[in-house]
Amino acid sequence: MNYNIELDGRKHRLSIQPNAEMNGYRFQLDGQSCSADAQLLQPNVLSLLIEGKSFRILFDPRPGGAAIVLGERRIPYRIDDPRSLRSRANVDANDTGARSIIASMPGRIVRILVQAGDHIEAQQGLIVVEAMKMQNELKAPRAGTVTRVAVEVGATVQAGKVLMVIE
Amino acid sequence: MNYNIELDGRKHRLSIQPNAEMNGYRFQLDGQSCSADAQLLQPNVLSLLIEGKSFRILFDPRPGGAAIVLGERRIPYRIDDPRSLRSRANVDANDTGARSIIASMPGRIVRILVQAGDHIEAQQGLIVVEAMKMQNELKAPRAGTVTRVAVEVGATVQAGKVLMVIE
Amino acid sequence: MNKKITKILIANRGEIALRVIRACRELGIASVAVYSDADRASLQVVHADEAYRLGPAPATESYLRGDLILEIAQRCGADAIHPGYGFLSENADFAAACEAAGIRFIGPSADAMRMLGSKTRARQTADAALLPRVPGSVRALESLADAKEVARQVGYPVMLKAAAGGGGKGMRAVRSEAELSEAFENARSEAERAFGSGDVYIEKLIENPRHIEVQILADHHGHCVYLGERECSVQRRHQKVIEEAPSAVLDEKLRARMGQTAVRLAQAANYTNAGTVEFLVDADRNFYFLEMNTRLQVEHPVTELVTGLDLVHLQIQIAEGQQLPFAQQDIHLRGHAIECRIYAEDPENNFFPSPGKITRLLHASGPGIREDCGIYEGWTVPLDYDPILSKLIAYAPTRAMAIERMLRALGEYHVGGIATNVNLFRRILRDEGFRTANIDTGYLERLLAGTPPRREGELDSADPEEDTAAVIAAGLFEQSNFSAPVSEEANCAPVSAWKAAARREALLS
Amino acid sequence: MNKKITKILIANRGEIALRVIRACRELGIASVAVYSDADRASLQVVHADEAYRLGPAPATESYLRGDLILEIAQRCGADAIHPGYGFLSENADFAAACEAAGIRFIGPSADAMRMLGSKTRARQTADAALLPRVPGSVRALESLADAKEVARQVGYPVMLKAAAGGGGKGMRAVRSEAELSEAFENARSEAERAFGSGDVYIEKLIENPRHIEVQILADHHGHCVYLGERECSVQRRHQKVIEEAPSAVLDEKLRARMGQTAVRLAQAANYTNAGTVEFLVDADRNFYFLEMNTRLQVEHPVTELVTGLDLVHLQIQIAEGQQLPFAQQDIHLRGHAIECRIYAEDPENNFFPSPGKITRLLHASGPGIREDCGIYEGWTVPLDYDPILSKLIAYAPTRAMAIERMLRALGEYHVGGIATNVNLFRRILRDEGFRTANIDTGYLERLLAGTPPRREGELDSADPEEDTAAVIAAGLFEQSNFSAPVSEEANCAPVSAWKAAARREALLS
Repeated sequence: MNYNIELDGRKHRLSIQPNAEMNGYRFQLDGQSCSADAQLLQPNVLSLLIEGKSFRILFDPRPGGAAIVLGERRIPYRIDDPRSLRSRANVDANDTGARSIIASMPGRIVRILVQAGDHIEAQQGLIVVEAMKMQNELKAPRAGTVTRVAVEVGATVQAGKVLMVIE
Repeated sequence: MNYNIELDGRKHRLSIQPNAEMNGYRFQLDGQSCSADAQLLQPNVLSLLIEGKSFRILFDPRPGGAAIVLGERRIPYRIDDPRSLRSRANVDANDTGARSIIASMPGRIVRILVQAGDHIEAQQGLIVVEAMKMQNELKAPRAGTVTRVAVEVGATVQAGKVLMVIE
Repeated sequence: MNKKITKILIANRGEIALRVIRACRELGIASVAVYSDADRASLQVVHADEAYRLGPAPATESYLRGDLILEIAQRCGADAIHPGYGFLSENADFAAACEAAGIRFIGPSADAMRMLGSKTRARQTADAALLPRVPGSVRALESLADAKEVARQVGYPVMLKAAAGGGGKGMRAVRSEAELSEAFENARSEAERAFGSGDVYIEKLIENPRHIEVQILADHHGHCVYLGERECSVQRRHQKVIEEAPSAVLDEKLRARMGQTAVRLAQAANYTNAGTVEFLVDADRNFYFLEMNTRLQVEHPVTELVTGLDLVHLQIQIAEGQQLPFAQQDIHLRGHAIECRIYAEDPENNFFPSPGKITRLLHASGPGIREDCGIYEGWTVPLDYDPILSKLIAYAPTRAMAIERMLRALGEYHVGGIATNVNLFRRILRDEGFRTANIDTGYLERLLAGTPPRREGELDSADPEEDTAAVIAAGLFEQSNFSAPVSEEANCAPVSAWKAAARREALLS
Repeated sequence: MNKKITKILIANRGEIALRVIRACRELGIASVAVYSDADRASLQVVHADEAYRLGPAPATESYLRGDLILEIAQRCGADAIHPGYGFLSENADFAAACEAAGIRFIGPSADAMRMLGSKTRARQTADAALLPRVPGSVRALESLADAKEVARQVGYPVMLKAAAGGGGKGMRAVRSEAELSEAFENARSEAERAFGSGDVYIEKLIENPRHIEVQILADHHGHCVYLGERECSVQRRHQKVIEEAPSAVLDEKLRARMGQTAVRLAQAANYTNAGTVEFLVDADRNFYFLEMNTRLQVEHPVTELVTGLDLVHLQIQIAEGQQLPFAQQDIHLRGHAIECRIYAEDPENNFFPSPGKITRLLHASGPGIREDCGIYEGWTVPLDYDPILSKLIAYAPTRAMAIERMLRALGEYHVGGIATNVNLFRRILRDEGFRTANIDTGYLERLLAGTPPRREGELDSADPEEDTAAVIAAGLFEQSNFSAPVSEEANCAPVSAWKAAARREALLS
């Protein structure tokens, strides 16, 4: 099985072949075969031994998109593989993340700081959502123009709801 | 859905009906309706509220047969229900348990204390199996006659293996 | 008054409810949990002997419904109520209602609470007891004019604070009269929203103070002791993030002086049960009375670890009318303890709350690690309450080793499915400022302002194997037989897919 | 000699390997795990910085292969080896081989080990140091005639013991000469099987002794201290089941006398690093030297909790050549700690070992609870090694409260899929004999002989709701949407069924 994996801003080509020894797999990374001993401990929890180094790696699904957790790093990634569902999900997340302001968790709209037509700067405050007794200001991911405000003050929104669109 | 449940030596008839309130179920136990609020926390981990009393109940599958764990008690049970697989398993376990001496875990046969044809008393030592650096003597569940010895000293056996038959 | 308690209703939720339930079990006392619709599957319900529904998720319809809670307590025959922290824990009227109903409120009397609960009342009490305090108005300000007058007397910079407040809500720093009017209005409306009272008062602003608080215990026989201090200077938006005991800047002499001062305040108010007197300590180690918390604190475990005592056990024994089982000279601090509050919030995304389903939970344990945890794998963190998930507490012979031990524990800890602030703690515990105990209440804001939050996944080690491992893991998790089901919340895969994944999980689990 | 250690290979497995790995991380030392084929998925592999395969599952082909382990240590650049307990931990030849290879063995020198490792050599050393000991032969018995001779001198009842022994293997109580010959042969063959040496010796049998051991620490600068005692009288087949610190029968005076005696023995052998001197204490509180364990003990955590120290940290610092950071008078015991060894064995079925897949693991935590755990949910317990799964340790201000706290923790703890001895601990902790500390090395056997093990699931409470709950739960688990997948081991359901169940699990998880 071959994968194109974009991770940490770099593109890699990974091939995974079944193998009697080596705990079941042989790996080719960017053309070079590398010996790694893989062992799944629980669903989403993987132990990898590479050249004797031990890594505990977790698969971490989140509303914002899945990622792997390695030590202290949470690493989102993309996989181009027709059969992959996760990668497509990540693509969606990224794209929408780039265009729309999304509620990343449920909450109540307490203030709306811009209106349709406004030109906005990157990092400008757009809308204030309250959850868990905290008010949180969503900022513009980049400069642009507000084309649509999809909610009203006082409304309760679910995670993933589009609050505003910027172009 | 109706079940005949034999538990702790007593037979009960339980009917479970879907229900909008009460977290989804209405129960009839031995003809009397009883209010219980059921909530699954994880697979195999159940929270029950009955008349305000709170119970954490676990489903515990084991090679010897499944049981539920309630507080300090591990309670094997039988369910007569055509669709039930678990109950059948328990039945098997019980029956064989009564007739054959089974290896309840993997190990090595270090001594055989009786031979085919011997008459044996209940609790008489039959065979010694070693595992985890411990030697364990299997005793006769009841008096009877050894009709067959299915293993030899030195043999390594898997869990569930019939070691000896008594009648 | 001296009567054994047989059944305690815990009027709270989450980790603190479980904390109290555990104490009840250890003391042979029956425990009763209450829960909102969001908490039916919570650990407090599962671990209590009894559990009763309060109402819908919002706190105003559940955990703040003192009337309902009292009614339940009477119906189930509870002879005491433990309020935990937050919710009704500092509500004098509720305490009074319990007393009136003949149910013991495990905490101070309603009168003591009234004398010390509201900040303005507390300051009057403190003045009467001659406590050193930050200069300012003891009473609520009537108007902007009034505020200006007081600010002039005190001298800028000043601090506006909510009288009924806590957690930094309704607080504003004002450096000149020009800023006063806007700050005054904001503080009032924020206080109104948060506490239902817009009363605010003015205090002199102490630059870069440390927040150091003293734990006291008082029984009904006139004995009152202090159990040393906790340093809680690492704060964000006036919310404590890391607490430790002892404080690195207190010596025996100062500890005794602050302790005796705290005891004096408690005795001036005929205070009973557990309480905490908060002080600001300036660069010259002068200390000023800040306020008193008339309840158990979130951070009480660090005191338990260095004193070897159990504060909840003692709260209950005091409420039973027992005498304190020790005198001041019997209390000795040993070693060092640090607590990290694990929150469902995302430091890399403006500390956004992150309620949701916990898909995987790997605990930290082993030597010197205590976890007071309110969550489990499969639990859905509600959006209706504080984002606290768990408290990790590390104990070691020295502060330096407690820091290393906590870092070790954070490395073992993993919460899957939602964002947490675990990496924030790593950053603090590795910061030279924190490691040298060079901290004050502005420390964390400065740290966060210093370097921008690290981009997700950014390389922090030049370890090539680590990148190789990451890529291979990504591929393996993609592989059918390594895939795992994606949680419902993370609906980034069509049904057919996670059914298939689940079937594969079954093959593995 | 005084050189920092940078990388430690842990020549062990399970909870103790993880214990040492955690200490390494806290000290900034790289950790290297080794593993057999049965342990590839073990926690020691996952938590170490590096991990290398030793060989097949049997210990003789993996964890006892000192040659392989040394080779790996040299290849990966480890400058020290921690042996844990068991396996190679008391193997003087291995310690010598490490020293020869220039790799520090974290423990005593090979010479000290030889002087104290074998029971007969230890007794000679003890005699030279004038330790009180049980009368008996200091040397291995040559023949049955020899044994009879010694037994006559000592006087019946006597105890036969394996010279190389431990854990009760090769031990036999002999009450009259008539029993001697058979016991002698059995003890010899058992010792031969267990330790590769049939040497046995004779000791006077002390009736109903308590097993009380003293923890000592000695550095390379001539400092040696004792860290108080551990009482390990609750034993089954000479295997410790529950350990606690301090002992309920020692006062300060006796503690000091036993401690100083232990230190005297250590110094007589130029002993360094951590060690334990075991004593028998009779009804009149006379104590007799039993043997010395030249390694870290399974039960070391109870000492850590009452002293506030970390023994593994100190072992490593001693091995680095550092001086002990404290003197005898700096060591104070506080509170009480109890340890339960959670084993994969079934007390209700003749203590049968129960290796297999752990289908569900619910941990105990919270105030005063430490868990040193070697397992996780999904781990398959191998049949090749000791059945220890985890150690639960409870700390509290008093022994009585430590007992209640441990019972509370056991109530939270659940290991699904395999049998454990958790209910045995409940039985002991509730027994009046244990609660009054009226225990000796025969206590547990008597308790177990007393009432037959409770039938599985037998009613112990007259709580009608409990039976109702059980029946309803049985029905609900049967219900499709409450069912859960049955583990592969428990192959009591056709494939189609657990696939379906798994799909339902996905809906729930």
